[in-house]
Amino acid sequence: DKVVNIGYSGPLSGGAAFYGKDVQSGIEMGINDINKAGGVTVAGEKVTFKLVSLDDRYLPNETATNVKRLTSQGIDVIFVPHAGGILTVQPMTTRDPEFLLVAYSSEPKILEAKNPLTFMLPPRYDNYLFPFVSTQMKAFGKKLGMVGTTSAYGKQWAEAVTGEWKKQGGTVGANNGVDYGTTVDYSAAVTKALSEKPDVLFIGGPSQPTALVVKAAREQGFKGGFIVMDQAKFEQMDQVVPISYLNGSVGVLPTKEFAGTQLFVAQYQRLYKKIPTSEAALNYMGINVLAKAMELAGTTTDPAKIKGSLDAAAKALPQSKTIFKMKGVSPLGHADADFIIASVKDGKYTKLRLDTIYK
Amino acid sequence: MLEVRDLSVNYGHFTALHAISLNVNPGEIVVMLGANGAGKSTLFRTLSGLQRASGGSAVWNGTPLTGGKPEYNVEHGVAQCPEGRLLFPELSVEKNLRLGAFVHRKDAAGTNKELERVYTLFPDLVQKRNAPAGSLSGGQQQMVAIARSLMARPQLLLLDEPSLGLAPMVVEQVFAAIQRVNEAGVSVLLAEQNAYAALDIAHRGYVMESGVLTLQGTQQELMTDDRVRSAYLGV
Amino acid sequence: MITFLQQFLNALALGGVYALVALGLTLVYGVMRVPNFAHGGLYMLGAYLTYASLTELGIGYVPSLILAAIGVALLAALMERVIFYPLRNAPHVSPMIAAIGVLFFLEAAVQLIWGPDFKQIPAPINGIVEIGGVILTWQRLIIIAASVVVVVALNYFLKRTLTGATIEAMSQNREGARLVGINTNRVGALTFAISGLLAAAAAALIAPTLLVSPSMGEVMNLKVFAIIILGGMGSVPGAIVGAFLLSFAETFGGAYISLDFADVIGFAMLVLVLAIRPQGLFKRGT
Amino acid sequence: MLEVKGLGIRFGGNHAVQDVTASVEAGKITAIIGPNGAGKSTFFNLISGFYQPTSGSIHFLGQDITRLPTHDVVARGIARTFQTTTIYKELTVLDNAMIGHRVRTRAGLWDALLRTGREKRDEEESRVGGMAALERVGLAAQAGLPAGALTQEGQKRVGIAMALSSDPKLLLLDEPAAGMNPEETVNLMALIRELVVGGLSVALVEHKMSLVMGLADEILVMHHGQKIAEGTPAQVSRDPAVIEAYLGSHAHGGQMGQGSNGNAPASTAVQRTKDSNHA
Amino acid sequence: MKGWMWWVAVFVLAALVPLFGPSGYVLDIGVNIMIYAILAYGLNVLLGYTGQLPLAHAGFFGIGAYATGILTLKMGWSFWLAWPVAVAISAVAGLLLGLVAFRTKGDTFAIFTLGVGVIIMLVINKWDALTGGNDGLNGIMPPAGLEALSKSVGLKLSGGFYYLALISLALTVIAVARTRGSVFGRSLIAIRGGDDLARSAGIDVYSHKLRAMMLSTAIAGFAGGLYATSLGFLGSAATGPIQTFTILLYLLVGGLGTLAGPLLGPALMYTLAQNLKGLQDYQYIVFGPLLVLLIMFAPQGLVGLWHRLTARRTPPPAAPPNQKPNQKEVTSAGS
Ligand SMILES: Nc1ncnc2c1ncn2[C@@H]1O[C@H](COP(=O)(O)OP(=O)(O)OP(=O)(O)O)[C@@H](O)[C@H]1O
Ligand SMILES: Nc1ncnc2c1ncn2[C@@H]1O[C@H](COP(=O)(O)OP(=O)(O)OP(=O)(O)O)[C@@H](O)[C@H]1O
Ligand SMILES: [Mg+2]
Ligand SMILES: [Mg+2]
Repeated sequence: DKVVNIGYSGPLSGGAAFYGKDVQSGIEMGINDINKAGGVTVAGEKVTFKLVSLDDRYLPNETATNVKRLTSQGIDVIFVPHAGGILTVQPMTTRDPEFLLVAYSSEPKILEAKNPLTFMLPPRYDNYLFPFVSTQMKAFGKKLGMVGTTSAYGKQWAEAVTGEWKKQGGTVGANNGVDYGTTVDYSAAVTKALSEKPDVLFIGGPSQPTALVVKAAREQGFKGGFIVMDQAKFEQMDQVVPISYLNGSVGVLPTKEFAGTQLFVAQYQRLYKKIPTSEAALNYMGINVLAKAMELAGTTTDPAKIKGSLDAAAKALPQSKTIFKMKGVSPLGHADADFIIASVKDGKYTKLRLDTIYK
Repeated sequence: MLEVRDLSVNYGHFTALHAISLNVNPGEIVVMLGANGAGKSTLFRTLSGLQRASGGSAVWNGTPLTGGKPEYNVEHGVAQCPEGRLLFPELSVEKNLRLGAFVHRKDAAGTNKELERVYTLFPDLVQKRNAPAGSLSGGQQQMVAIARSLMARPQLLLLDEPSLGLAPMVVEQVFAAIQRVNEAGVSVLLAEQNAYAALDIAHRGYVMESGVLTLQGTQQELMTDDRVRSAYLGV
Repeated sequence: MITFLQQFLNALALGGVYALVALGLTLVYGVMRVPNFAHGGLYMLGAYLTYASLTELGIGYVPSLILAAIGVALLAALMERVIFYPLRNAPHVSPMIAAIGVLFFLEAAVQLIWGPDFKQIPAPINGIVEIGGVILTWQRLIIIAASVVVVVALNYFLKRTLTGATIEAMSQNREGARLVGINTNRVGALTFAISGLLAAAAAALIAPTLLVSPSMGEVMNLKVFAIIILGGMGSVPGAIVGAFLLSFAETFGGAYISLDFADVIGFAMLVLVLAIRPQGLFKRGT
Repeated sequence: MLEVKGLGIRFGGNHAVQDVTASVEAGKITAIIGPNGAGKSTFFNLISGFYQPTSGSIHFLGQDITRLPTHDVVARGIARTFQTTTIYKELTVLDNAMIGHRVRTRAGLWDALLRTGREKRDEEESRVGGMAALERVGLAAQAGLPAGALTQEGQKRVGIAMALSSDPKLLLLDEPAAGMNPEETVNLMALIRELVVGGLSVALVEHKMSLVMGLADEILVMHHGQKIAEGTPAQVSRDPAVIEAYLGSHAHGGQMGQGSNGNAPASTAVQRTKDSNHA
Repeated sequence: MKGWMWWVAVFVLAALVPLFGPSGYVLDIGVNIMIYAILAYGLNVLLGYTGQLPLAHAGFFGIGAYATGILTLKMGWSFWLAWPVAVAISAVAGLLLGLVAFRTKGDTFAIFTLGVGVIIMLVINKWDALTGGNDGLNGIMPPAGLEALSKSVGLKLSGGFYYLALISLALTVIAVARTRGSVFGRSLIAIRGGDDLARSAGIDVYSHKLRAMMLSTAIAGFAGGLYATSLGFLGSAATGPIQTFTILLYLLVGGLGTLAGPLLGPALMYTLAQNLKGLQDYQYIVFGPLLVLLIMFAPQGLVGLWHRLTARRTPPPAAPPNQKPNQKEVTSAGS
């Protein structure tokens, strides 16, 4: 039997460790499931997997060093869960030695680089814009306040949601984005945003700080709705604030509310003692698609061939491994997964129907 | 009484004191003469506990002084006015002095009385009582250092070159004060470059050279000794 | 106007947070001159111990706070004993880097024990106070009050008690302090214990308003160092003024200039103040 | 060569030096005496540019140096030592002296990086200047030792060498004999005399009357920040104001200047037979 | 062996490394160590020699790196032109900081510069239009001709970067060694011993500090340019206080104020950190205490440790001549 190493470079210590660990847990759980089932058969050989993780503390230069270290150990597939690291190592994928970069970040620049050996997992966020905006504008009114995070991703989101809100005929207040990573107290930003009397607030960054923004807003008497950026997860936010605070929010449907995920959720909770987020879920699917692609490509070491089989693998993914429905992988390497949004009403998550899907 | 037996002190490889023995009897003023670098300060620092001995013993009325714990020594009545003063530069003069009486912290009245005494001894300090000690002139700081050691109301007073940097008149006052303190029953061990003034008030004395005691005698004997006269009295 | 008042209260509450954390640091850095970058780590540990006492021991908020404070105080005293005391004569940067080593360790240990995820400590008193449209939560009121009480107490302790004087004396001249009979070992450990106690108490008070995570101390570290320098080293009132200055600069700078640059504004103010008054706002007194 | 007019400085409410007008003459030794806290060190600090005066002016060799930074003052030819010995204990004796010569060299960062001719010349010149200074204070043989390994007296000499290697015209010495025994004090006096013979002017602050009376050509007496007297040793030691403020019973100068006073018990008074030798 | 022969030996050995065909990872580690070493040399000029603790060091590293990145990416300059200009920009920025910062002393200076360091990082982070903000700058090219040159001698690009870094490091060591051994450098050492003493010795403290600051920040910018081109991506995180403290830690472990320390520290600590990564969650549990132990038991750094160990083998130095022990018996005076 052959053991194939899968590389991972992400933040495992420092401020972003919780995120790096979430991603890692998904890959790890996927690998364990595959191995328990006896592995996959590649070119007539039984293949099992092993995850080799290296900490990069969210620093791109560390990611680069880690990637070189991993490739020098003969590893051909590497997961990286942050845009800076991904963009740094993308040019390295086609240099000697080649490797397949599994990118977990919805940063559009990753696709714009047109890198032939990138496999990008998360759905593009622009899909969310139209339904979020139209739902909230209908329910609460035409004035939007902005308190998103100031990460690169957060800023793009803010820009996009501003554009969409205006397109649908609303007005947008000043941007009061703050860095969710370093801010001690959100009251000031919230006060400023609320001084414009908005009907809806755009918020979002890591889940827990996002919840604190909700808290600050509700405590200052805000009665309107929230548009919650996809980075924040309802299932984590409701651990921090009473779910009643979230009433009137739209965001990504919690993973556990998806149909057919009960098995995954239960298993994950048993292993990691916490609720799985889409971080864990998407990476779980990612590793499974990858294993399938190796099977189909008949190689574990040729990144280009594996990449070529991703689309077929995604389509052939068994129901048991599917958490979000996968329609395939685009030629640029973007996973085309189904996504479902939800609104919160009376402390319950309600699936929202989507009319249009942007690609 | 202070009994020093075969006391040795090393700084790394360098031996600063070579097994010296001396004693200070109750009520005595004993002066320690010696050139620069002879080891006087080393002896004083060892007796006050700032410096650890590498051999021998020093006992004050049954209390061993060589444990390297100055706080213990001062509790047992041995106070030092050290070379380099070791003041608290950013605390006020008065706080410096009050801290000098730290071992009598339960006795506020006694401390206040002592404070009055040292202020009459060094009237210059009165108007500086609220100034940070570090802002004082060199001589004024020396006064604070002496006064602070008196505040501990010691039975054995170790004075390492107390006259350093003091104006002649103040030197006189200081020596007169040492004598008064001594008359009240305090034993004094005194290192001085100002051999005349020191011998003037001392009962006995020693001469130290390169870490060994080379000479000892009563005040009269030292005053008339040719070696002392040429080396320390400048005759 | 209401917005202005609301921002004013926000700044006040944030200043209280900063002040509480800064005070422990003033003691060890301002008074003892140990640049204890592990202070943020102690603060973080205080939050976790409070969290653990609440959730794992199931005891009430106040007992948890006390337990955490004692635990961190002991740890801080131990730290002084085994690390900072032996380094007392080393150049300034040595204890600083050692402290960073301790911070690394504390963060890693906490992450190992409690995981990297955010934790939440429920507020002991929920609810808000509303005065003429301006809103303040009870927890923030408690923080403001506590910071005032702690400042007054600490200042009294340092300036009016003998133990306070011994701490200052020791920081200025260790040998001199020993000569007058002060047991510097005990005072050093005591000082660190007090700073640890303050850090943990601050964390327990503040944690309900924010999130507990292993890296929560890092954000605080730089700010509180800036604060105590701003206020003038070793000055307790200086520290509190510095804390409120920073919070007001951040809050109002954020509100009226740019939120994005709020942090820049805070540090820019620090740099500006030091450029004009290199000794800080409050010169160290006696 | 040095003229001070109406010089004053205050620290908060404290007038440490107040309206002092005085001069130091070339080729002479001028001593400044006065009680502790009289403002003597502060006076030196003002001259050497360490403190900025709040009033008055300082002229050196006819030029106004009142507000010059210290290094410019040194460059013009005034060097100083401190009341407490301050030297670079971890550096060699020679390095200490060479540091003092810096003010006479121009080589900067570029010269260092490019190893220019000027760098080489200046380095050589520093070495020569430093050694020359060490020779003058009698430390040439110890040039290679760490300065901290020397005795207190040796370290005092290093301090003087450091000042000398800047080629000063006027040397300010703040209590050079503090902590020295009589033998060493006599050696120091000889050294100072030699320096003056070599063309240097010296101003010094000292409490040891034997040194002051035996050495000084001129004495300036300060009290409460003000000049209260000046003149030759003989004049000054007879001045009642000086006697009252400073000298006390030592109006005639003690053997080593600091014998005990008349309050001492009679039993020891007989020892002061040599008290008036130098007066 | 004489001092400089050690250095030649070290550099010759280091130059041989790529010839053994190591993996890109090994070369990358080498390049990273050398970049950190250059940074540490820059810090050493101010901290080790001049005795001033500048906590904005990574900020100047960032200024050099971003200047290189912006000039090559946005203005289309050649790296070979952009790099020296970036060094000059860092030096000028250092001068500007120094003009104000050197009004303060000691701890206040350190915190003042810390504040400036934070500001530099935040400005880089927020100035989207110029620096790409949080996105960073991506796609900085390798120096023109480096790849071709490497290929021509049978090396990969990583080998080329390795030699570029090695040459840069050698230049840095030479510059710092020359500075240390110069008239100017001795004046810096004098300032380290205390402002007042240096002033009284006639040294223009302020101007010397300014020039030391410029050298220090120029070296930081030099390292920054190298970093920008070898990594190809720039993010603001590498320009903040944490990076400064990392360099400080390397320097301290290597040995403050020594010539070998700034190289030894990064070499040891970076390699150590890489190896500890295998410990996963336990890496900092080990690294933290290790750091504390190093500081405590090798307070003078690795260089100091080396001196202590070698000193132990040589006999203790004889007492200075004026301190001969004198074993005469105590005699009585006046007899
Ligand atoms: N901490 C130390 N480390 C190494 N050597 C020291 C130390 N302290 C003193 N010495 C050396 O020990 C010897 C004795 O020094 P000590 O200070 O005791 O002399 P002293 O008689 O007090 O001289 P002085 O009259 O100058 O005060 C000197 O040679 C000195 O250089
Ligand atoms: N930096 C300062 N801040 C505040 N006060 C000062 C400062 N420097 C000196 N003083 C005060 O000025 C006065 C004169 O001090 P100075 O040091 O000049 O005295 P001095 O004549 O040299 O005395 P001594 O003979 O004791 O050295 C003193 O009262 C002192 O407290
Ligand atoms: Mg001595
Ligand atoms: Mg003086």
